[in-house]
Amino acid sequence: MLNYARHILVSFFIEIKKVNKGETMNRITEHPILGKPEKGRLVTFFFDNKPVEGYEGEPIAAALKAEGLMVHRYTQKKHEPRGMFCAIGRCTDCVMVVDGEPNIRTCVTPLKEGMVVQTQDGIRPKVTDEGNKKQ
Amino acid sequence: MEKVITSQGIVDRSKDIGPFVPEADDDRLICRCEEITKGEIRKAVHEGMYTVTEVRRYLRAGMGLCQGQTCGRFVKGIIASELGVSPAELEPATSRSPMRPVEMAVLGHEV
Amino acid sequence: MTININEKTADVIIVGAGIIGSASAYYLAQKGLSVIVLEGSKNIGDGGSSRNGGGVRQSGRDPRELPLVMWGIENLWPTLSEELGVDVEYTQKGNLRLGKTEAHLKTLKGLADRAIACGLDVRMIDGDEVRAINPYLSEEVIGASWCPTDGHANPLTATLGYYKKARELGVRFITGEKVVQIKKIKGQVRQIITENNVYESDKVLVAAGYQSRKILSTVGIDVPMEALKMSCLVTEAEPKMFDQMLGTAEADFYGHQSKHGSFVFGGSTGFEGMDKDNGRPISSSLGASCTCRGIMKYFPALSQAKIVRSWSGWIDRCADLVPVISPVEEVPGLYIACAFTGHGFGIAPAAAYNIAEMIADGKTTIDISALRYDRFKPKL
Amino acid sequence: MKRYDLIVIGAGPSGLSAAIEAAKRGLSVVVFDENEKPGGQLFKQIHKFFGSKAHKAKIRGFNIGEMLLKEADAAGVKVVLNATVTGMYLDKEILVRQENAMVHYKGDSIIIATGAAENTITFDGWTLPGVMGAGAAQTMMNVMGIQPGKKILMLGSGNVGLVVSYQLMQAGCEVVAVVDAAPKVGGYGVHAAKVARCGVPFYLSHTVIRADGNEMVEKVVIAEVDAHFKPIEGTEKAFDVDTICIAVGLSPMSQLLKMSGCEMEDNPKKGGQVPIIDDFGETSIPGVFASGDVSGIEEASSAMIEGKMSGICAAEYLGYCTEAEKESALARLEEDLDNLRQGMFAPKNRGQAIELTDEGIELSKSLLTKGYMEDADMERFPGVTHTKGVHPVIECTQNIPCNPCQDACPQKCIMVGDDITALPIIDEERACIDCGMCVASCSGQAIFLVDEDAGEGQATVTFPYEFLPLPEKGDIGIALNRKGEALCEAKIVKVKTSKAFDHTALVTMAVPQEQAMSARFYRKENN
Repeated sequence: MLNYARHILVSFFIEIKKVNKGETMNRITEHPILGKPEKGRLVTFFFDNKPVEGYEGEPIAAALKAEGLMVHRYTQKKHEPRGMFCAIGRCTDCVMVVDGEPNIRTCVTPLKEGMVVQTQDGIRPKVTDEGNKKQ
Repeated sequence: MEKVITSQGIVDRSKDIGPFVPEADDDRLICRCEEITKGEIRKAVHEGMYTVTEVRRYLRAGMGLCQGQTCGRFVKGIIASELGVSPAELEPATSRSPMRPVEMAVLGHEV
Repeated sequence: MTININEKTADVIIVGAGIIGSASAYYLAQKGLSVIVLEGSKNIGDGGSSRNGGGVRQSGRDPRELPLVMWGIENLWPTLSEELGVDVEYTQKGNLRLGKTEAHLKTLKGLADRAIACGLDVRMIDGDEVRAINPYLSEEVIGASWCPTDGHANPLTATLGYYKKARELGVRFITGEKVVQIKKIKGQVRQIITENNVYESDKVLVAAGYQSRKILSTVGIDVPMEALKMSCLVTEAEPKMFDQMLGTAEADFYGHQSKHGSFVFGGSTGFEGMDKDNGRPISSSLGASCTCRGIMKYFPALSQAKIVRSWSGWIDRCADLVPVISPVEEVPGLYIACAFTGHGFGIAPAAAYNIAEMIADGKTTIDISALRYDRFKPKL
Repeated sequence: MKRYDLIVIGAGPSGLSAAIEAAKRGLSVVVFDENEKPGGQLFKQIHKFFGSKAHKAKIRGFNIGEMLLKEADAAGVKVVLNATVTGMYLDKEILVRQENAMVHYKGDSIIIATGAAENTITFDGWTLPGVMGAGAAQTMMNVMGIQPGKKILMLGSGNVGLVVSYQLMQAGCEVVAVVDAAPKVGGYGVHAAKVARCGVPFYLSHTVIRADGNEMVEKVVIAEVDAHFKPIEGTEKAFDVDTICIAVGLSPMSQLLKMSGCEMEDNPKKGGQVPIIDDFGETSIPGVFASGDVSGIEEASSAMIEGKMSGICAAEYLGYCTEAEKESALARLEEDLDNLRQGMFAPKNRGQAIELTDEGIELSKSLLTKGYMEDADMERFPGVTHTKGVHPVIECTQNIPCNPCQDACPQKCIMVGDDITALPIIDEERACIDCGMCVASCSGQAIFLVDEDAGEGQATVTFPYEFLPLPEKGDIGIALNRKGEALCEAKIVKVKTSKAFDHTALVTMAVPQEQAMSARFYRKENN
């Protein structure tokens, strides 16, 4: 229903310098048992209009968490922040607006290049700045 | 006092379960999806909602996006405690398809 | 009010705690009668009362039941939330009964003409006017019947609201108490025998949905009806789109957007009546998908809405698709309210109000004699 | 309609084991799993498993997953991932979401092995971002490769809470405390001990009162509870944390079984709503089986055996093997399962207060209430001896079903015997050759090689080490006791790694002689 959000944002930010340069705030670069993680291609996506990097195919939530982004949504009634809780797609607390569609379970939805991920407010994208207001 | 639920599973909804007494943690959220509190659930029991299904229908607890997968146990426990029965004596909510939310376009696309 | 919970007698005993039984109990209690409601299942409102699309509509109904539902929409529904102290989410924003073919429009016009003759404000409108009322409807819709005084409500809270209020007035609801027999004593209805107990009353109302038939047969009364499994589905909460109740000429889907934001839609596969079950109303593997396809033809914009739940339930389909609401003079003390045929929710408050009058006063506000139990005649 | 002899729902340990057994007997088998990766919980479990050879003991969970997948592949099992079974209907029909379509399948038999979901508890602030299931944390670090947080409080001292606490530290996170409302550690003492020796304090008879924070967890407040689990006023303690992990048990994910009309029961001993099944997993619907956690919460090891049983029964149900073949296969499996269900943590002993081992030795109270053993407790256990030269010291003091140490020792110094829950005994007559295989093979990391007199007033202690970076020979650091407290200076004299050790490094440190039986871990810097 809100699918045009993606196109607006992709064209708007495609030239803008990336803010994070793939820094690995919470990524485990080497693990004593698992070794070095195998990851897909590093791609850029948009979180609340800011370009962020993550690995293609990893859950959206993982890419956000890697950047220290914890709040996925605010609830409808009490406007309380929520984040990842079960991490297996069951509890639906980590839902966000992805490419214009609300209620997408980010812990089980693979990241794709250019995805537009927005903090969800109730059942709509949270209005954060210009990009959202354009809707 | 005679139990609210008899051994045959008969429940007289007029049996005295005592008054609703507010508790300190009544404001605590139980159903994360629909944002239903413990107090709301306890109050519903005193208004006659004696089963998980009735509380669900009355308050929407467990009827949100996750369909009660997280709060189901709590809701059952709270009702049981208000009724003075063991949670095992209450039936959990019915399981419904689809097990995970499915877009209409996908559900309608059978191959 | 103090209630003697060991008491097994009452002025009236009602079999079935659906919306008809619960609401009848409420109106009877208002008249000062003592009432016991016996419910076979563990939950209040477990049959069609909790398994319907929530329509509160007049359009599309048979003239025999139309006066009753019109009276209810005029007199009961608007203040029901206030009266019960529970939000029944009543919304009176009209009903669109949609058509996609000329044949559909002909069917709709036939229904509309009948209703107009009964004094209902309903008219045929064209596709453009349909989309002026509901801009989300697809171009496939070429016309509709439009009844602005129809609407919808929440069947779950309405049923439980009546239950709650009746309980407050002292009505005793007993769940898990399955009635197996009604027994006459000296020619008069007296004993209501359950699997575990015997209750006594001179007046018994059987309002047990499709299960009424079996219970009525214990006193030699038959209502020609059958259990028919129907299915519904519910979406996640969506931003507010429209307020109307919707139906179609083809009956391929019906439903509305609830106050919560979720859409509640019912539909059919064409196999209704042939579906198997396992003793419970288990959904068919085909139902939800078919309903989704039906909905998307009318509402392409809903294609990404996520379905979170589907369910099935049995309706009590009557031979002539109209309910039986009637005293049974040949079995003194017996009253029947069943066979609502899947459209019992909207009519329930009015039906129950008149049922209470029928039992308590022997006369009703609305003439319901066309709904008598002995109306069924063979076609030749 | 697409039809298989057997449809398995869930590609975890139980489902895969079932599929393998059935496919080996000639059934056409498909396995559906909603996850992107198969293996269920196995792929989150990076610790070595307990049990005996038959239970794939001393192999890490995710490696068992790989093994099962290879076996399944070789047996001709079709594993379909990203496939969510959305409903189960009459006639053993299921509807599966695959990509953007719904596919109908029928099975002549169906095995439901959907596993379990985490329980949680509520407290003020429990919905804040940063509060999560311990399993969620495990998924993040071991599957997604992301730290769940930097400073973490673990609520729950069962095996999940203990294992995940250890894994959090392996992932580079700090665990500030393990908290449990129960008065005793719920999980294996060896799991607790390896967490405690890293310096993590245990707060038994404590619970979380609230989580504070604006947008996410910033602080957690715990308090002691009385015998009725009510918090005692004035006992509150606060910790600055960004994450609270909840490990308070699991519930069977049995919704599909209920939906399909299987008879269900609410059985608190099995973790909640479970189907009523016979000894081999068959439900009230003939040809429909349930195995693994969905039929009652246990361990991955028992789930694998249950899966095998169901797979064999499905094969016999469809005429792919004779009843006699089934009976003999089941008899062997029943023995394996029975072995696992022994010892003080057996399902039948849940909730019982056990004070003595099967051998009649008094359990360490300190282990049960603080997570580590006092020095004085050690001497009464048969794994602790003071032989001259290098010798194993086995700090395994509870009857748990596990025996890899017995097979690991080429010198046969270590004996468990036929009863795999018996405490290991050291045979002092046999000379230890300091090979370290016992240390690496102990899933509980409870075996140390100690030379109480290595000369010049020094003793050496070899301990298992599964963290990065590894200490290097010549490093000077601090020796820690079982509680994780600094004891004395320690010099690293040897660091051994080997493929046979499977990522467990054997680190040998030299400490003053008098600390030989106290020094059990090492820290590079002095905090």
